[in-house]
Amino acid sequence: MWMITYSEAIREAISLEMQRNEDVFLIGEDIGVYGGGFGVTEGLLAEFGADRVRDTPISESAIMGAAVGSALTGMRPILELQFSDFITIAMDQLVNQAAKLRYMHGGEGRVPLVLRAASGSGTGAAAQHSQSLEAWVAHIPGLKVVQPSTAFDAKGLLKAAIDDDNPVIFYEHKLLYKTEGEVPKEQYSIPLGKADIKREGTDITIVATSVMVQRALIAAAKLEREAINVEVLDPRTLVPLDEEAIIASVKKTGHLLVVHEAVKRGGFGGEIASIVAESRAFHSLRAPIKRLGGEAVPIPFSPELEKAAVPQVEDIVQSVQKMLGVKMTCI
Amino acid sequence: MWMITYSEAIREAISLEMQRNEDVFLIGEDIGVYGGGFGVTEGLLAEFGADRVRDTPISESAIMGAAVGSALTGMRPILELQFSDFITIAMDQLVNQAAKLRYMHGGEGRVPLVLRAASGSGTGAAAQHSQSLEAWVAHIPGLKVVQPSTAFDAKGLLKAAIDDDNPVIFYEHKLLYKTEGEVPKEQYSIPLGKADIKREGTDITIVATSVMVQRALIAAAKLEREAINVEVLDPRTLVPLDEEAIIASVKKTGHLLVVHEAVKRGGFGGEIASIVAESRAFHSLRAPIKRLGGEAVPIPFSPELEKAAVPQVEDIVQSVQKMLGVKMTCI
Amino acid sequence: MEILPNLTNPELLHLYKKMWLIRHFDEKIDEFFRKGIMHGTTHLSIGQEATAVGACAVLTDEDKITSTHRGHGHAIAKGARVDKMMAEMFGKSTGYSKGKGGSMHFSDLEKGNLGSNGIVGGGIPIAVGAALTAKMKKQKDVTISFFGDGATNEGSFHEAVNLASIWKLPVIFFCENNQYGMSSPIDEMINIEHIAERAASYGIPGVIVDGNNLVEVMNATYEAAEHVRMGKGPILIEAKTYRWRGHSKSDKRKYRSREEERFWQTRDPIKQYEGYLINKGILTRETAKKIKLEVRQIMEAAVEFAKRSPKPSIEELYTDVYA
Amino acid sequence: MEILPNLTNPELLHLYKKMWLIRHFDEKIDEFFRKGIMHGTTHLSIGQEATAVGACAVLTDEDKITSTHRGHGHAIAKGARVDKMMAEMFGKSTGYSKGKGGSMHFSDLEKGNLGSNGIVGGGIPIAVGAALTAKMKKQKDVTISFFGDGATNEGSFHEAVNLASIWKLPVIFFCENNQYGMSSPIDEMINIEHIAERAASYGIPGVIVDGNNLVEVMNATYEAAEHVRMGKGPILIEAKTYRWRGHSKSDKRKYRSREEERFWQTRDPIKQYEGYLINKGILTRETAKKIKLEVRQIMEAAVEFAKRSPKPSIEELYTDVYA
Ligand SMILES: Cc1ncc(C[n+]2csc(CCOP(=O)(O)OP(=O)(O)O)c2C)c(N)n1
Ligand SMILES: Cc1ncc(C[n+]2csc(CCOP(=O)(O)OP(=O)(O)O)c2C)c(N)n1
Ligand SMILES: [Mg+2]
Ligand SMILES: [Mg+2]
Repeated sequence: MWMITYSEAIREAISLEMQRNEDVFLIGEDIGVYGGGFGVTEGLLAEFGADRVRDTPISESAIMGAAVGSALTGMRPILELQFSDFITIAMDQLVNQAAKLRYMHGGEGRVPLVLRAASGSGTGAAAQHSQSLEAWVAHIPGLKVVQPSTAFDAKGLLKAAIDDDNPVIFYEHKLLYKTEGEVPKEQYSIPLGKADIKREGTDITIVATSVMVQRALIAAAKLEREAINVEVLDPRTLVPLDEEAIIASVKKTGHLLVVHEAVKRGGFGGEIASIVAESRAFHSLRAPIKRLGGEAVPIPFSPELEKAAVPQVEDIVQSVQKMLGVKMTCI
Repeated sequence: MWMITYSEAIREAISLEMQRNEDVFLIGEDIGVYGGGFGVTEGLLAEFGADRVRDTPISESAIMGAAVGSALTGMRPILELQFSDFITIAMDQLVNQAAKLRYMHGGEGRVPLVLRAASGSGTGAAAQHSQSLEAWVAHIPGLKVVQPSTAFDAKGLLKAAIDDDNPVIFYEHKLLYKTEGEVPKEQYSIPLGKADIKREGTDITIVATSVMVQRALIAAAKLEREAINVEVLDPRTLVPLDEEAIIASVKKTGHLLVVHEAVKRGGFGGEIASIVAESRAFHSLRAPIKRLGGEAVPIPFSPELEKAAVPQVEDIVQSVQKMLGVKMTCI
Repeated sequence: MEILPNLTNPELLHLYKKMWLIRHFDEKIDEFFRKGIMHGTTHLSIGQEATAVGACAVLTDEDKITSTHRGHGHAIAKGARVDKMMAEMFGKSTGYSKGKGGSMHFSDLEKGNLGSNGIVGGGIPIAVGAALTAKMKKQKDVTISFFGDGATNEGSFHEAVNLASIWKLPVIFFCENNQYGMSSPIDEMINIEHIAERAASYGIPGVIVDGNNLVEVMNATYEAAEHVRMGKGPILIEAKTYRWRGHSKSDKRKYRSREEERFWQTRDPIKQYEGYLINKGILTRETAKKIKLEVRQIMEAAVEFAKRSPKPSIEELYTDVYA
Repeated sequence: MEILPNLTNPELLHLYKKMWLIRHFDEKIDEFFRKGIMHGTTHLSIGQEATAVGACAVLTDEDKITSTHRGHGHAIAKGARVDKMMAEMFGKSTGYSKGKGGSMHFSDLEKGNLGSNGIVGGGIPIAVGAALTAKMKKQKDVTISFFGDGATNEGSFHEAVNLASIWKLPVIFFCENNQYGMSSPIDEMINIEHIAERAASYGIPGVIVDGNNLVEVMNATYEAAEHVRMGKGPILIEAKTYRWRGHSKSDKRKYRSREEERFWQTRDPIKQYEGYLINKGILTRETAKKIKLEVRQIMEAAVEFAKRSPKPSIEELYTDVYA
């Protein structure tokens, strides 16, 4: 174990995997000498050479397609999108090709690729560089979707994503890159589809993803002072989703708050809330479910507006207070 | 009033609007002499000429962008995507440009364009030509999303979409093109954001979209024989969404079934279900909410599998029966 | 014209047979759609047999192709079994995709067919990826990416060819210029005379061939394959040809004249190759007849196989989504 | 070299002033980022002033441009007010986008600037759309689409240029080839010598100019504008230039040598134009000094304005999403 950043944890998972497996290689814009948009791949060119760390032209559609084609023929590409917003240019290859090839071909072929993408707001990058679009890909059968919230999870989940024989979208959050955590030095795998209770509690379940896990934990610490006992559940992967863990937690606490940064309208929080509203946990709910998500606006530049556009610690605290103030009445 | 098809209703709305407003024009692949992928624009080239009915190369990204640029500078383009699946190639222009320009520019500029797209399964077109991806665009602030289920709605909503000063995605369903309905001969507008109760009922609310409205109505007629009184609510537009109408209906009936063709996981049904679960109608719910949506698989070719992949009338009937069999117990 | 690849006479006859297999396969499909007994839609390559067969003639099973919505011919040329194809067209569990793919979606990895594609231009970057594998794994295989004239206006074409060029990948970009997209004449959709001219944007050779002349196609592809295998980077081949039928099942062909269609039918690629073989003394009218008969029998058997095959079970809906 | 557009001496001096405005604006921005008092990121066009100013010199306010992530220079060249720009950079309500856009997002429709763009290649199809409006409304305006060398590998470039070409739209595709994408040298990202060669794919003229020579840029753009206004279709101009600073605020510039940077600094576009004006007797050293002083004062005032301006109110979060 050592203390390293989220960014370093990702680099470690890649590096160890590339040492182990010749088929794994990197492809993307400015991932070589520049070290990637956020410095994650720094040093990997020196370690593995230009054949396995492939700087590409600015051609998201072709590099996504090249990843698909190489994966289909025996390689295991890891593609970096500097900003997850650029997935808009790669959507055909990702959604119509990578996600569907195996099914359309009746089970022939597999597409083991990882698409790493930096997502989220908070850096003043504005509307075209700050989106959280994980709901799009989570909607597409054939894709898997990962959103690590800690350095430890990032390393273990990335290992699992690389090992997976399917296209996996691995969302990294810009604000998490520099956060530190205890991480084993050796390679390890965290299975996709297993939620993690980041904090146990009895009064309310907060299902939070990515950077919102950290905010929920801070909120939980504050709420503890008011003797409110919050459980923070991090699904870690949206597809596959650990529905059982979510339902069990809500059955225990009787309250559900879902928090994500993505725009609330049409966000994946709707899926999580609905799964609970459809489940046996429905009868355990002691108040309406609540979702906190991004406002229905593009991410603005001004730091004040940018903050106001997505949930902050204070929003979580207030939502919990409100929810627990409301008592369920039987009709 | 006359009986015309959904497809004719769309053509009429376009034709009348093009007669009235010189700024309205059509752009898309094979919309001229071919009459469009599904024959909707047949005859419009003859009526308006090649300057206003613009056949394009197979370049979805450029034609989407050309629509954005022309809209920004004073035109009102209507763009046809032969299959809504091809939106994958136009996502940057739609999502990063059209949807956000006005906001990013602090309110300067407007992008009045309509993107017409044929969506849905049922014609054996398989995985890359049968998707229902409306949840993607409904997630994006700055876009509006329309899903007409009848000829009457199609004409009136398209008029409103053309008049709207924002980018509007207008989803047409392939299986509806040939369905007939009573439609006024003159031009009329149905405001975006007003749901329509397609059938009044007291026992359960079915919120259904697009072709599922028709299936829900058939299911409702069957259920009537069992003295189950179904309300079928068609939101008609996902953005803006008539939340009030949905909540009011569920408050009245105490049961909510949401039905759409799109894959259930991450579909817009999650939004609708969550809005209810978060609302004051929560307390009126007498059973868990239920969503019916597409299975988490790409749309297969085989007609039997294709049918099994998305909700059918019988699925709706059975879901309603099950839901009403369950009585709510107070905890 | 001399034949460049070192093919035996039986091999040359086999190409002739493949052309007929393609022709008859698509004629059968046409018949079934007309009769209304086939689901979905389809794109026939009748009249374009020389491009698929000629190009694939120089490939081994290790070499790869990516195909298009108009892909039956490519599949047959690359060695697919027509019975499994026919079964797929009928949505049967014995089909290449167990009935899940249909006309536009099947692959045959054993034979090197990475799959047809319903997205115009969608296969091009995938072919580049396959060629990247060959380069990284130091394999000798080449990949041919087939696509239409219309596809060259997609961004994916541009990005993919450029990428292959700078990385000198062993891929042949094979444009079947059949003069039209769906209804759009290519000469109104580009402002240059030949698609092959676009090679200039990527610093690669652009070659124009008569796409209805199998020998010409084969020779050009042979030379291209030699070139790309040597690590000299990709090549763009433009083969001029014509589809005899409509774009898909429901096309009234208003965008072109019947005269034009008749003209192209006088340039039948099968007849031309037949004439060539007869001239060279490789084929007799007798053998030609026998081959055609054999093809008809194969096709009847394929149809029988397809019709008798079971439908996929409903459980199949859920399999193959993930590996 | 003779100047083709019919500009008066004061107009020529105004161009000189604009170059300094761009230089100083971006130097200020650089300073603020270094000091850590500016949010977000930015892309400076120091060293590239001649392309923006030279190209826009031949446009009127009716003519349009689309710009890029590296767009401050284009905006100033097209007539933007630096105080409103500076306010935008500080995220203030008096900025071009009320503080909602920042460095990469503002437009100035009155002056014909349709906006900068954070998506590489994103503005190119939009420019084509603007040119389509001009054609359909029979207006005389032209649109210049600015983009970098890296952007020419995006599919949007290919699709947009082709579309403009077949429709003969009044648009000038203006590539500022500053030799690098973010870190990628263009000569490793394409397999041809000049980006202008790509014009061949679309049947349009491709022109190469010294992007550090304002007069050359202006003349080429002038001729291009004449050409496209006459309905002869688009033109691709490639201007060779260099960005002096890093790609964005946090670039260590490991991908290029300090010698290379120094070489390009000897080719300072402002100095070159200054020399030209002095040679022609249009500018004296004295006036030059005065102009530079004036520019400094304008910039100080702009910074003052920006700093004193109020932040947007939180309610502004919700406005402008829909028209
Ligand atoms: C991205 C995309 N856009 C549009 C279509 C609809 N479409 C299918 S085939 C076709 C024409 C293709 O023309 P070409 O590439 O020349 O191939 P051909 O059909 O002539 O063989 C079109 C427009 C599609 N399938 N995919
Ligand atoms: C679609 C897209 N891909 C990648 C990026 C990240 N990015 C921003 S600028 C840039 C380099 C652009 O190079 P070029 O077009 O030459 O313009 P320059 O920066 O040199 O002015 C990259 C890769 C982006 N903003 N958009
Ligand atoms: Mg064609
Ligand atoms: Mg550059």
